[in-house]
Amino acid sequence: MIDLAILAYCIPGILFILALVSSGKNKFLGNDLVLNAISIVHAFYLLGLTVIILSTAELPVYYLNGRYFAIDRLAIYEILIATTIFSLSAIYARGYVRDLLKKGKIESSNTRLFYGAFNLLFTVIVLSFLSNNIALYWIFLELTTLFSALLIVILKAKENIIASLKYIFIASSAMLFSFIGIIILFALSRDIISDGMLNWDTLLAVAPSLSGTAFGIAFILLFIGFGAKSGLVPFHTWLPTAHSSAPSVVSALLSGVLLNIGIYGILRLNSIAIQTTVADNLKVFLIIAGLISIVIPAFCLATRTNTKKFIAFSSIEHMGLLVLGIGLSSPLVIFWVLFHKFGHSLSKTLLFFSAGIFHQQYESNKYFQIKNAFKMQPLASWGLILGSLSVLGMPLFPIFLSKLNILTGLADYSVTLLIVVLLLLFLIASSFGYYMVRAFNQKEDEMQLKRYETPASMSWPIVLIIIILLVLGLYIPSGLTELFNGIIADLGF
Amino acid sequence: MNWNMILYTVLNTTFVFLFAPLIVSLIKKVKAMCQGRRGTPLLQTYFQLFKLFKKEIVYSDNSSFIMRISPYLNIAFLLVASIFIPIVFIPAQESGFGNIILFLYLMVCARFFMALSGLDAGSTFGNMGSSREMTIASIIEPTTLMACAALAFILKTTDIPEMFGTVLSGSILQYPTLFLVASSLFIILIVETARVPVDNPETHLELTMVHEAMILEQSGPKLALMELSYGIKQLILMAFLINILFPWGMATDTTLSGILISVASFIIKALLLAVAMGVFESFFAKIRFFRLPDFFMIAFFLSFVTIVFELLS
Amino acid sequence: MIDAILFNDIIHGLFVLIMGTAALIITQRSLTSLFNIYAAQSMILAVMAIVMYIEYGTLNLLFIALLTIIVKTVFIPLFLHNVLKRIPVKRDLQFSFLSPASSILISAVLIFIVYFFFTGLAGDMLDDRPLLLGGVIGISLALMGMMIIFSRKKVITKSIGYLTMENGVLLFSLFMAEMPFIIEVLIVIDLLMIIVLAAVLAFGIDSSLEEFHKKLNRLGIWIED
Amino acid sequence: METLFLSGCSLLLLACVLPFIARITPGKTARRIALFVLLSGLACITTASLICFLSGAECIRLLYSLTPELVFDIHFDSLSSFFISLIGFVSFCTALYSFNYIEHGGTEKRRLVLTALLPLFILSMIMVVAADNMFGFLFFWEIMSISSFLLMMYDREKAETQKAGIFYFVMTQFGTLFLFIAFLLIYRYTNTFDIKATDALPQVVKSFAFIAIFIGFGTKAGIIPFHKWLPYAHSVAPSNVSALMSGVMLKVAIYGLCRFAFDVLQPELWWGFVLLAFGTVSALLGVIYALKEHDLKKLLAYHSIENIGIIVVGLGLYVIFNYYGLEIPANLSLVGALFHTLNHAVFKSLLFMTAGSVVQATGTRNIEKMGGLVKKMPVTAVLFLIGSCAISALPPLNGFASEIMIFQAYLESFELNNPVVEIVMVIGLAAFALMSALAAACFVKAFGVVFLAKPRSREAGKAREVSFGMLAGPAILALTCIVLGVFSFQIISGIGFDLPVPNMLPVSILLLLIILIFAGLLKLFHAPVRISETWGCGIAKQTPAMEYTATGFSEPIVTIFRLIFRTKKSNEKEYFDSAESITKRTEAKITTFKFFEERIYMPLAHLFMKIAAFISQKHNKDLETFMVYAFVTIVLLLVTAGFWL
Repeated sequence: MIDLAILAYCIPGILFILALVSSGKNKFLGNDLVLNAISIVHAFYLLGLTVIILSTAELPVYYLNGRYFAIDRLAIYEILIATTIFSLSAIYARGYVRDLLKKGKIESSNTRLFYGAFNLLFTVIVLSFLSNNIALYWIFLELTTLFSALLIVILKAKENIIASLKYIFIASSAMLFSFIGIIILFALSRDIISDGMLNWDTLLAVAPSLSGTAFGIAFILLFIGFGAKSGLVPFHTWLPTAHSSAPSVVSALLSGVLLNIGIYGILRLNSIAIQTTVADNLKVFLIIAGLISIVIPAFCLATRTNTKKFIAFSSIEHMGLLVLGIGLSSPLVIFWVLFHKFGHSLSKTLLFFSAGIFHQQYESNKYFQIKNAFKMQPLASWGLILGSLSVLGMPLFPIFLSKLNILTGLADYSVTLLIVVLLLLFLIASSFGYYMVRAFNQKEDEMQLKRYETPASMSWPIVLIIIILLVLGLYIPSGLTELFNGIIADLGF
Repeated sequence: MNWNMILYTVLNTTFVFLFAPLIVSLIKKVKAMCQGRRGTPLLQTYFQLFKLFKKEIVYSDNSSFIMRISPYLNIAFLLVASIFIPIVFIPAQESGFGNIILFLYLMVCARFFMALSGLDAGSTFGNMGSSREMTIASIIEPTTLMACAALAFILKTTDIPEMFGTVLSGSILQYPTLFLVASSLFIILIVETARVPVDNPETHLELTMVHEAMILEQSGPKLALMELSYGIKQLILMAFLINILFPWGMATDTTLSGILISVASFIIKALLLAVAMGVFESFFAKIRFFRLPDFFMIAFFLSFVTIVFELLS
Repeated sequence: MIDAILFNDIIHGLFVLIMGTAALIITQRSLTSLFNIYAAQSMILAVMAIVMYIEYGTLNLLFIALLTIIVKTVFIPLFLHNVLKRIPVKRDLQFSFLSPASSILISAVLIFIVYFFFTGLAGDMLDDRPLLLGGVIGISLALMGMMIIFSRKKVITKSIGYLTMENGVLLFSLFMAEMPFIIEVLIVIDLLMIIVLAAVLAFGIDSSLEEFHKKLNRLGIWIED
Repeated sequence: METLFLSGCSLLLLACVLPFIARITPGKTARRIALFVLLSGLACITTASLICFLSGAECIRLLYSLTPELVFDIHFDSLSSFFISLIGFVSFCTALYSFNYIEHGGTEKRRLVLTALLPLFILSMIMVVAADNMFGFLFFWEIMSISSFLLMMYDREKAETQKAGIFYFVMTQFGTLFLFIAFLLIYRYTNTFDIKATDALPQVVKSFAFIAIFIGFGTKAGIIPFHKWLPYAHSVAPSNVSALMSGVMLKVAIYGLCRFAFDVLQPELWWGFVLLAFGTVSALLGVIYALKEHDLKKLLAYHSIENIGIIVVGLGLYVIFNYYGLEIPANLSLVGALFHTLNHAVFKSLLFMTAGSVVQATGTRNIEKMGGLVKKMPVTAVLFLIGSCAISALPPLNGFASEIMIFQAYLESFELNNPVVEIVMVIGLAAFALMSALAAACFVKAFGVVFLAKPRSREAGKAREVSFGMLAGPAILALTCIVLGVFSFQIISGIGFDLPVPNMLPVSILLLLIILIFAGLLKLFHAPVRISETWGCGIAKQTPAMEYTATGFSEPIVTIFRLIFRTKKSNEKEYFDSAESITKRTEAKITTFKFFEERIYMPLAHLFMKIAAFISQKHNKDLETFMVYAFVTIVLLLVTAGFWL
């Protein structure tokens, strides 16, 4: 079965698109609920598939001589995160998109576009993880920009177009520099393997014999693109706008899944980098890059007034922390970086889902519009609060564990840096407190607001995420530990 | 508690209880004579107390149980405090009575409840008295503690009977710095007993008064208890000063003659001190309330200098 | 197989032409001519690929040249012209941050910087390759494309900037290491999709909102309900 | 023992979730059940820890591993079992008090949340103390911070609460920041999270770690200058929560300080002076600020700062004496500090709870609007009085019992033989005495103005005595105040310390005896009693307006300490005409200058906000600008890469 896994992953998405395109004016396939049901099935099918592969298959598995596709432990783990978030988003989208349609924020003619892009994005993301070839990975990464830009632009507002354009231009231009990096890498590999190879696993294997300087340059060029995709400063500028103007379900995907792909690339690259002669330089480079990405949000969050932008800036910070952790590249830290990814994705999804409900209720993302929050939307309020606590790395949530351990790694590396990072984290936490205290405590005459009845499909994912987070914060399954250790062994940290 | 201790407690308390009113009248008498008056008879305070015990008690309708219990508490705290200052003889060690801090705080207790009773009736006089009493108490406290610390530094103990014993067994010339502390203690004595230049115990309606204002609402036997406790406080503080500087004549064992000698010598010394206090008072005018801290600073400085001397020698 | 010196001369000539087209793109205000210049630039690249095919005989180069001609000199310019017909914008007059003159000046500086940067790389791996200049021009072209993106206001012009960047990358890959053909094809497809999307979004920016979603449909990217 | 402790913990956890899963209407029943479960859980835990403490054996050890490196290690030694007993006991009384207290104010839902968070808060405090490694410590520490924050935000619509909330949250994070620094520093050198004595740290690092620990725990404990959150947070929180925060949570910080500064790192002499200096300043400024305060709960909060100062002074003295090898004074100060920790927990929670009853009965926290409550709420008044006496260090109550140990330690400094240190000690002693006397003055004011004389407002006139439940909890604590005081000598020697402290039992017996004698005498005389008006120099009728206000009462002291109470005068005028000749409205204000807030906290916050605004503004740009950012970065990266690699 595992031999067909790659097909099993991409066929449903392709079939779905074909059906959409060919169905023409078919009313049945134009119904948002039907489209949503298909999306849910799709997402859960992939989730199930991932879980089965994870629990049964002997990894890694290579396809087509390993030249283009492969499934290894890191990839399957990333896919697990992605499919989980997608499954939750698909459920959430049911109520959310319906309400957007009702309010006329999305034209009914664009429902197909939305779900089409949704499922295509899903497939492309999975494929990007499955790519064993850096160039292929690059292409899928580019495609994710494309489809997510489409999802952003689905709302009828000029700011969405602007946000989308910012996203496309910044990310794609940066990605072109990545491609230059890929070309250099390819040229480099030709010195070792006559044909030239861009496979992750081959490169990892031949890493010690790669020319250091040239690899360093390739690394930095690749980092530009991957960094832009994962919202690292100073390529992060697209991120707050895109996250805040996109429909919340899309914001959740952007933050929870898309940012991870860039980080995934950086992690893979770093696993090669640590074996080269420029390892120390690149380590410093990554740590500085991560640090900068923590500095900027730390100083930006306090003055934000838009909830979703606020959350978006927090994503930048977490990406910074992850890159910092990757830069430290000790096995322990990498272990917790991997764990952090899951925690972060879930927390961000939780936050954006809750923010989405708030947006439906108050027709605004501004904090000062939030009135009688606990009375109007108790679940979303707790979602936002618990989500905030979670991203701040408070205990009972998994990020506490990962944050603490990444920081221990940092303490081993440099005490000064540790203090700086802790100070920044303090500023971030303070900003969160400042924002949430102001947001949740405003009262107004109750008559003026009509309560938005949250559909079950929007509230259940929130409850589910909270439960998963709490469980992960208190219990780490041994399977996960083994998986992580396997990944670390695979990557040679 | 052994018999020795019980004997000591009973004798000491009774002595203090009986002797205190006499000192009150004596100082009044000395002051009157300094002012060229004849003054009241020496037993006047006893007559007054006796009279008060026979009168009815009038409570304000605003007042509460604080008013009713504070006289008892006052006298109880001060009588217990008096046990800490041996007069009749120096009791055996490990009595549980004698810690200088506990002694000071027992007096704080009495003051605390007196101030509360001043507030109880809601009378402006009482309120003002309490407010000022607590202010003065607060700013004299560091001075008092400093004096105690000085004593502890000089005599290497924090137990009052032990202090007396040390001075008694040695010679005052061994501890020259004691005179410095003693002057500081004298100022404290003036402040604690609400005398000129800090307070004027004679008047009742002058706006500067402190102590008398607080007990303004007390009447009858309750007032008598308050007055009596005032006398006791004055006596034990005087005894403290006297026995630190001139403990000679005090008995260290429980023979009848020893006790008689120590009581007699104490009475003489106390009379002399009372006269000195009366004369001292007559030389001074009352200081403005907010100038008091400066006055206290003198005492503070003296104690501090004592400690510095003690440390450097 | 042609003479090495001749080959070098041809390549150098083509480089000059590419830089010239790049300069034109930076300064040109008429959108139509922008598209044409872009087509010309892509054509030069294709020629360069053919020349290199003749020199090295790698079949891949030929395919690349073909692909470039079909997509970049024919399809994309046509598509852009088509788009231009439907939006009210004809000329892009605004410049932000940089005037055309300063852009050109900065480009010159950039070439130096990139050259400098490249010598580090050259020491390592380009010793057997004579065409260091190709890489330098490639990256410079990419940076110049980026300059176009931020110095021009209209989305359509920005797309040209992006396309120029991509040409730079193609140039770079020609001289460093040709990618497997399948990758090249995928990249071109990706490029196409991005351009289409950008163009569509340009509609949105330049037209009213209600029209925008209708235009999305009219363009035939997805089926009308 | 483990079973007892574990079952206690599970009962607490059950109490956390009960209000939500038990959908009983009315919610009152659910809350009652939850609180009852909480009570029984606390009883279990307190018993277990008390047995541990008294037996002196290390009797509880539980492990739960998340990963091989991250382990929750629950371990009781004598220090932790002492603190757990303290937490358990005080929480027990608070929970008892909560039965009736939480039924007032707030909405039904909010009460349920309060009931659910209360056990979580208590449990987290217990676990912080029980945790035997830094990971567990931080884990529960953060839960403690967050749950107390959520509890504090009970009345969250009020602007005051929001301000307090922001202050509290930020300061909590500030403290945690330093704890992280300290712990990770220790981790860096020992490579383990275990809390155990370590020599591995270089001297400089050790000092640095100490400073971080001191700031971290000092912030939580409210040591000046890190105290500003405390009066805000304690005053707006529900009174049972303030009782827990002030009575218990601050003690957890003290525990941390003892554990990490003394147990893990080996103290140096200068640490003692740091502790002594900050402790003295906190104690003194705390009480001076309290004198000026007219918000009953803020007043108590400032007294918490004072008492924490006392405890820290004790710890500082311990370090100094220990350094010089003087065993008796060192033990005196350490035991004194720990004993005061217990005593403060007892009387401060007592005071907060009774204050809560008063606030509930009168509907205001402003003491200028109270008065005369002794007749409306006699039991509460007596309980508050006992608390006041205890906190003013009046013998024979418990506050005195511990303060005298510190006094005694101070006085024993004549054994030091180091003039410089001794002079420092003497100055500290003077400050300590001043603080102690001012505390008494402050509580005369507090009790007098709140409970005595005539009611100063209509609400105070209509106040009623609170129900039995709200008296029982404080009553137990009041009794404890007395017992801990009277039997202090016996308790201290009972746990194995032979220290020169006075035996308070005979003193108390004599006191009682004398009171009885005099009361008996007066009974015997049958003095006639008459009730009359207060004498007022012949005025027709006395009104509350004639009474001294709290401001009036503390005015002399404020005048004497005018250097500390600086005032700020502002004068705003509005005019009808442009020539500014006809005044429309004038507003003149004299406010106390809040030194720490206006000179330290707010300027820092403003600076941060300024930078934030600047950087944020850089993000509100168009695509072109963003591309320039990217462009410049890429060029810079290329240059760097060329040079660097």
